[in-house]
Amino acid sequence: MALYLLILLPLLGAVLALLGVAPRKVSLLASLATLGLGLVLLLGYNPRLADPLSAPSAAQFQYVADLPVVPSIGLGLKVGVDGLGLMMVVLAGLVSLCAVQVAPAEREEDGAYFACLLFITAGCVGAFVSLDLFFFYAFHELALIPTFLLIGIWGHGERVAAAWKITIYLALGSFILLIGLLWLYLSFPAEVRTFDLLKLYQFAERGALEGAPQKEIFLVLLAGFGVLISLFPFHTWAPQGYAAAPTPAAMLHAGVLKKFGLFGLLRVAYPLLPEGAREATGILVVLLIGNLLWVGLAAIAQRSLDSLLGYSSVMHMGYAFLGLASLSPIGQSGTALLLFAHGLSVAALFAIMGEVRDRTGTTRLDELGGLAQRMPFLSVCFGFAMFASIGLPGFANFVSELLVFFGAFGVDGVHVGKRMAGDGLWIIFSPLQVGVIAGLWGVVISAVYMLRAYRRIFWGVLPDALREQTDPPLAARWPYALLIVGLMAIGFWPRLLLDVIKPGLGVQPTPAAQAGR
Amino acid sequence: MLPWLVLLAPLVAAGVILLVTRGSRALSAWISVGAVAVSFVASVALFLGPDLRSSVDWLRFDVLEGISLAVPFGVTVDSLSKTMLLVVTGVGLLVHVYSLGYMHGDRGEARYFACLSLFMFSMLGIVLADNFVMMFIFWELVGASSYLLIGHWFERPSAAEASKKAFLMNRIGDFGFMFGILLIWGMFGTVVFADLPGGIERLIGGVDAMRLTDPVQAATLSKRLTSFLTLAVLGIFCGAVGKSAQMPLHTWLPDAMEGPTPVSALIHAATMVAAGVYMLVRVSFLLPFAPSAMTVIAWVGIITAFVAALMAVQQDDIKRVLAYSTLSQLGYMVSAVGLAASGAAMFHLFTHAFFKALLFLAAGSIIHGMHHEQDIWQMGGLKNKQVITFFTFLVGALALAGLPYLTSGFYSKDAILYAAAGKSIPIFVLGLITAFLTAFYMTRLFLAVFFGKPRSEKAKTAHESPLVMWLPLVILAVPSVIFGFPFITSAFQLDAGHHEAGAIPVPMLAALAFLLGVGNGLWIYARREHDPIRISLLARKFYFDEIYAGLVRVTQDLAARIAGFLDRYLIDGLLVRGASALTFGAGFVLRFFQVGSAQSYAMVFALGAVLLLWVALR
Amino acid sequence: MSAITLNDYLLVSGILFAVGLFGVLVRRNIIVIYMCLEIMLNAANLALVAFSRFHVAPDGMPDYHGQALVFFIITVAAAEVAVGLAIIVALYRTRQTTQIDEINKLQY
Amino acid sequence: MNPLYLETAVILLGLGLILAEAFAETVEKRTFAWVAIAGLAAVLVLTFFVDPGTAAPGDNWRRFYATDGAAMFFKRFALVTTILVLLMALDYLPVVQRYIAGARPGAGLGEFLTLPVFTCAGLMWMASAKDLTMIFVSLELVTVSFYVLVAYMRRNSASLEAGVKYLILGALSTGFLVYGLVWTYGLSGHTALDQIGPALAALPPESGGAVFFAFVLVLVGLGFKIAAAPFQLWVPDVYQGAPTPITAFLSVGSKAAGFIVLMRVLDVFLSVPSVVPKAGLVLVGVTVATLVYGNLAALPQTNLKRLLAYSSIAHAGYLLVAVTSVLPSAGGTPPPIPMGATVAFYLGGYLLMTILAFAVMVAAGNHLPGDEIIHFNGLAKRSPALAFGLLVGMASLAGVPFTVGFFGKFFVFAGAVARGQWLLVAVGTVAVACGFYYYLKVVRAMYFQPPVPGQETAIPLSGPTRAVVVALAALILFLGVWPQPALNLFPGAR
Repeated sequence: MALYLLILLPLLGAVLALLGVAPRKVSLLASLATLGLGLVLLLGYNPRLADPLSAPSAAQFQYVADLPVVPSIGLGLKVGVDGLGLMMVVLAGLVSLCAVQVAPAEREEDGAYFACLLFITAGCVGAFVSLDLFFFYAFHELALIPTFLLIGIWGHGERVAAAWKITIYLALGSFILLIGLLWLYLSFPAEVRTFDLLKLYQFAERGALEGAPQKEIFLVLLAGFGVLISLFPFHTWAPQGYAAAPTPAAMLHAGVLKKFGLFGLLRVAYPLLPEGAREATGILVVLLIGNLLWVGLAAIAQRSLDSLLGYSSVMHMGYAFLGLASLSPIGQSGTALLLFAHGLSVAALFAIMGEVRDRTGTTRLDELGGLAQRMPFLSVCFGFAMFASIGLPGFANFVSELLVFFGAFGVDGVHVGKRMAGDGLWIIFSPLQVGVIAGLWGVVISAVYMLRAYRRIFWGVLPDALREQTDPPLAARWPYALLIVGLMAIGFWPRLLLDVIKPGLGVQPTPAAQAGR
Repeated sequence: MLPWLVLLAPLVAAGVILLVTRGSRALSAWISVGAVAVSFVASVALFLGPDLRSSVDWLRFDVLEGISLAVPFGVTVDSLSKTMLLVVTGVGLLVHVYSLGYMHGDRGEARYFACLSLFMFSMLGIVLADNFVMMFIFWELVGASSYLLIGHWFERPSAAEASKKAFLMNRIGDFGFMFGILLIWGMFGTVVFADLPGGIERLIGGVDAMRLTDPVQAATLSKRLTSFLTLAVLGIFCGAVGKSAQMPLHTWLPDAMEGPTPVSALIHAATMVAAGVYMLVRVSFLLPFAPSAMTVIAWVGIITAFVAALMAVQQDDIKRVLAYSTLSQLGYMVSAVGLAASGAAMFHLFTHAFFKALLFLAAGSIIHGMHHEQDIWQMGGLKNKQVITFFTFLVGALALAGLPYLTSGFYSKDAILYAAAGKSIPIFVLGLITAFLTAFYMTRLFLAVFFGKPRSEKAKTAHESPLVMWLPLVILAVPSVIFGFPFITSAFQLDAGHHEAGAIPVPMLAALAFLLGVGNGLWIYARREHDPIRISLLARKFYFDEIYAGLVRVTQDLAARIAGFLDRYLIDGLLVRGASALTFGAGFVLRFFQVGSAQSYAMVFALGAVLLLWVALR
Repeated sequence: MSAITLNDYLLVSGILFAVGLFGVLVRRNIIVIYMCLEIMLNAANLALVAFSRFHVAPDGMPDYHGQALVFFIITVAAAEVAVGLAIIVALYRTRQTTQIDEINKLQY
Repeated sequence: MNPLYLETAVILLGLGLILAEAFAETVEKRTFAWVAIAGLAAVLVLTFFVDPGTAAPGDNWRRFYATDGAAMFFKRFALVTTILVLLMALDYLPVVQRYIAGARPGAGLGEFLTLPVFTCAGLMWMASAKDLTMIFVSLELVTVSFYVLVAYMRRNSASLEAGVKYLILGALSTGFLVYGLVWTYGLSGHTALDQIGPALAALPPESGGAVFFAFVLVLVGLGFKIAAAPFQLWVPDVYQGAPTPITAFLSVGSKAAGFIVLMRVLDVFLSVPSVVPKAGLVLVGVTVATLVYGNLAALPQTNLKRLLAYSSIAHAGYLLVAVTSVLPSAGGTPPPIPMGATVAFYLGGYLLMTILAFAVMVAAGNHLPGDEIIHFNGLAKRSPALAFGLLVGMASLAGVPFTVGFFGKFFVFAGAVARGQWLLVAVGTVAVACGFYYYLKVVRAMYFQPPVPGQETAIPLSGPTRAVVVALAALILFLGVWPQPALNLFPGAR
């Protein structure tokens, strides 16, 4: 039942905000309550009950509750979370809280604005806790119209064009996804057909999907989810949309909503269609290298911070896909952690970008400069977020990328003597390993564009036009700090999350600490 | 718990400064100094104590099928790290103290000390790391703190660019490093240093066992093992190339002199850049299995040493001369590792840390006295105005140039030359020429700075630095002299042993090189007001910067532009917008059915019916 | 001369239907078009009667279901004509025309 | 109670009203509407108490009158639609008044409010029709009353033009339909659908062509009713010209009736094995054409009424997708929700959202210069309630989750995927994406754009209108979360 409450909290906040009851305060409270409840549930979650080797069951998914909706086809609002889901809920609460806070002051009384934000949050939370294919999908789509409104009404620059593009593109992607999910559902024999994920896991483990066109279903799901995650070459909605979106919307969308696709791949596509996933690895690797290198290079070519961050967030999805494609628990754990890490870091970056845009009126790199002299706080925060984004150790992103690299590199084993790639003396790397190498170079690329942006915006000579800029007031600084603290906490001690999410990914829980090995 | 104290004290200091005391410059500075003092004392205690290891599970994945991953967060204290700890905390402490004076009154003093503490934490992490991943973590953190410190005066475009360049060059090196780590892990399933020798033995044992049953396969496997290891070692070496500024990734180090001088002394001379060498020494047990990689390492090192020395000859900025000399000395060390003389490399690292820190701090003192003038041809006659600095700089310069038998630099360089002489004559010859050049450019520098007439207003009004600044110089002068002596080397368990050099009289030749260098320097530069020789190829550093700028332009920037263009006009324009325009256009065309005339509707109606009937009755 | 078969009726009915359809498609006057539509309905009536006549029940009588339908069709056609002509008259009052090609204000 | 009484009651209600209207000149015309609404509501209540009963040997009426669940569902559907249309018509009266210029205020309005009752009776009969004669007569009752209603505003040339177009094309389609019915009768010798099926199946194979000929003619006639391509060209023009409540009625009632007849007829023809493959081909072709035309041609549309007309075609396309899922296919499985239930559910949702959209149009229309989309600019500021209502309606039409429209599409495409109709799925995907564009265009106008200068005043709302808008929006959202109550209304849906 707690999970229903979790979904209802932001919805309730949204309704209250819509009715005009102190919109920002209500929204802050609702987000805080979501975050708080999420954390409480996370603390109460016991990963040791889960058996990583058997199909996920109610032991792994806790707080399970069910509410039949269309019983005849096995459709119901079934909820339940494992560590991964809880992590995502906490992420949604955290980013939502910060997003509401950084909303500009002139929106203070705009109930619809905050309601839209909370609808996105509610949709995300709902998707993350759903154990029903239908509602899993439906909750994600709840965010579609609010996003359209947020960008179209309160956006920047070419807001209307961007609103169209992001909405139509995502609607198309979602529909492809829906087709994929339906296909998956219908591939189960009629007598075990259900939307209940827990049951599907068990049926799939018993071989219910043998003979199903796994690869085709997987590819349809990949295309659908891929559009939502901005998989190359379906990514062009992202930079434009994020550049035009109001800051909080960009934070929520890039930070949380976009993660839905990856979450879905982890939750649905990979566990249910392992054979399909294996056969599709080659295609996926090609596309993700596009994310890493092509989009990375395109990010270098950007001349304004908003689109640069947009491209950057697209590029980092390449790592997430690499981890997924590895099919290894290590790599997929990396991806799972990256959901959290990237969510926080990109939210922080967009928040700061928005603050800079609101204060200076521009995001063009050549019009900015030397802001660190006038905005020390923002520049430090941006520095932290930038370091996180380019995968510096000490931040959660690094751990995620590290796991992704290890997972993807080791899966095909260069184990001499065990399995050796290629003939002769030359070393031949598997596609995944080539992906890892691209990813490693992507780390360099991301440093190139982020450092350049930092150099152009915060360092160097302060233009006369920007002499009067100031930092945000003390009371408005906590969102930035909160996001960065979150990143560093996980960066320093990744087991805070990893220990909880691992069982869901087929890994044994970490044994009790061993000192003095 | 002591190693953890060593490691974490500076981190705590950095955190406290950032979060609490950043408003108070003095307090921040003292917190930072206090932290490094704690680390130093604890290091001394560790040095006197036994070897130990301690670790906790940081990441651990026990996978049933496939390779498991375990990354402990651990520290290892052995003779190697003990020595390095003392160097790092010792020099670090002195530099911190020195900074109290040098950075006094700087607007960003608190930030400076926070970053310096962060650097100490990172550097100590590298020293103590017991596995590859942890080393990589601190490796990167060192790069980041170096980035922040080089960019301390971020409002200067040159500093901002230099810090960016340093970080990116390091990142390129780290690309190879991580790749090497992945390969090592892929081969042995572990990243812990202590477990690797066992892993190698297992593999080789396996191959050997196979020789009896399937010799052909065993031979292939053996060769394959070598090529994998070679690739891995080269990858790891890439990291060292970046961090230790070896060719061809050396160009960041001279630019890094944009940072405050104490930073140059600590990071870009004594410790961080030596981390590459330290790391190579740490993993030197891998090297014998990858002989061709060793050759590469030796040659890269010695070429760097030689080319950097050449470039140093024509530099006018006092810090840049020292920076190139650092490059050159690092080249020696790297080369030594490649020559299987990692003991000698470590020895030279050890001595170099002190005399190079001394030189930089002295240079800082000069710059401080010269009101931040760094051009040596604007100086002159400083020997009377900055007496302490003069003498201590002299000690440092002699140690660097390798005054035979009296300075530490001579002994350690000698050890490397011995190793070279025993392994490869071309490397040995290059090493000797480098030694000659070193003596030559240091003489040039020394004469231009301290002798002759003051050549500018600033030089005329130069003054000695305060106590906190000259005291570290004096303290550092002592080890610069004595740390090559046998009683010290044995105390630190350094390998000063003279490798088998055949019939070559190494010390004689080295002394000769020193004398020739100094003599030539005196001959050319005594009582000169300007530089009598101008070799623009050397002054412009072999045009490396220009070539790289061009290279980046034609590769990365061009590729970026193409990708950006195609992304915008091909993927987004043609495919996405094109599809949407096509759909929209189709809708627009379809509207022409809707001409408004009922009769045409009826026509379509009838034709539709006929079409369906045709399908039906076909 | 052989007897008239069902096919002959159907042929005539088909021709009538085609004539009606053709008229609807080419004539310009709405009244004429309306008459053509009635021809189509009557084509159906003819066919119905023919079918009805040739579906002989066991007692030798035709199948009256079809013939009943004919009456319904005639009735409905009458109703349609009543309403239709009223509309056409109203149209003529506002537009002063009964030419179909002039009635195209609503388009696209 | 015998279900036959339901239609009788409605017809009697209509007759009574029209007579009363003719003689009681002093009574306010709105009263008739309220009486009609009350009467229809009463009948709606009665539908829950009728006893369909079981076939007894003497029940000749059962030969042409179905009393199954689908029939009852569509009867209620017709009643609800008519009630809502009448409510809407009340708001629309001023406009009608303007264009009929009666001798005194209120003159000539009575029929506008009472004719829909006859239409409703026709729709209800259609729901039960399972005899060719019955199908024809009830269908014509609906059509002929629509002729009058569409052309009702006799001083408005658009209304008249729409009326003429509807008249000609309607009659044309009737011609095809009748001809098809005649052939069906001729081939089988029966007029009752129950008997036609076995009779057709017993025909020798060489007469397959003739059966198919009949099938296509019937399909053409019904295609007109449901607005399937290529028989849909009348839709935009007629919808635009007709009085708005009648447009809504056409769009919902006429289409629903068309679909129930189509389903009953298809049931018969698909029981003939030789017809199935080609019938599939024809159906899929018509479906694709309908989806493509409805969605693509809607993209450049600037008039909201026409937009809803194209949308009506588009939804006919989705409904046809559901209908095709009745076709057996190789390797496919039956749809999870049976075809009839899917269509019924979809139509139910379509009823709610379309009526909602038209209701908002009518309510706002009195204060807007016209029904172009730009006239709705800034509606969010002038009347948040109406704007939100239209937002919900548009979201549901577009198929956003947690609206009933999404569940409809979900069931529809579940059927298509189950049957492996990949062409339809692919075209449907494009169609849905297009739909998002043109429906959200309305949202964009309401929310993104400022009001037209001079049109900034708030829009007053009458109580009934507000109630209708709120109730419809709430229902759309409620059924979007929990569709089971609606599915329960259709017994075949399990």
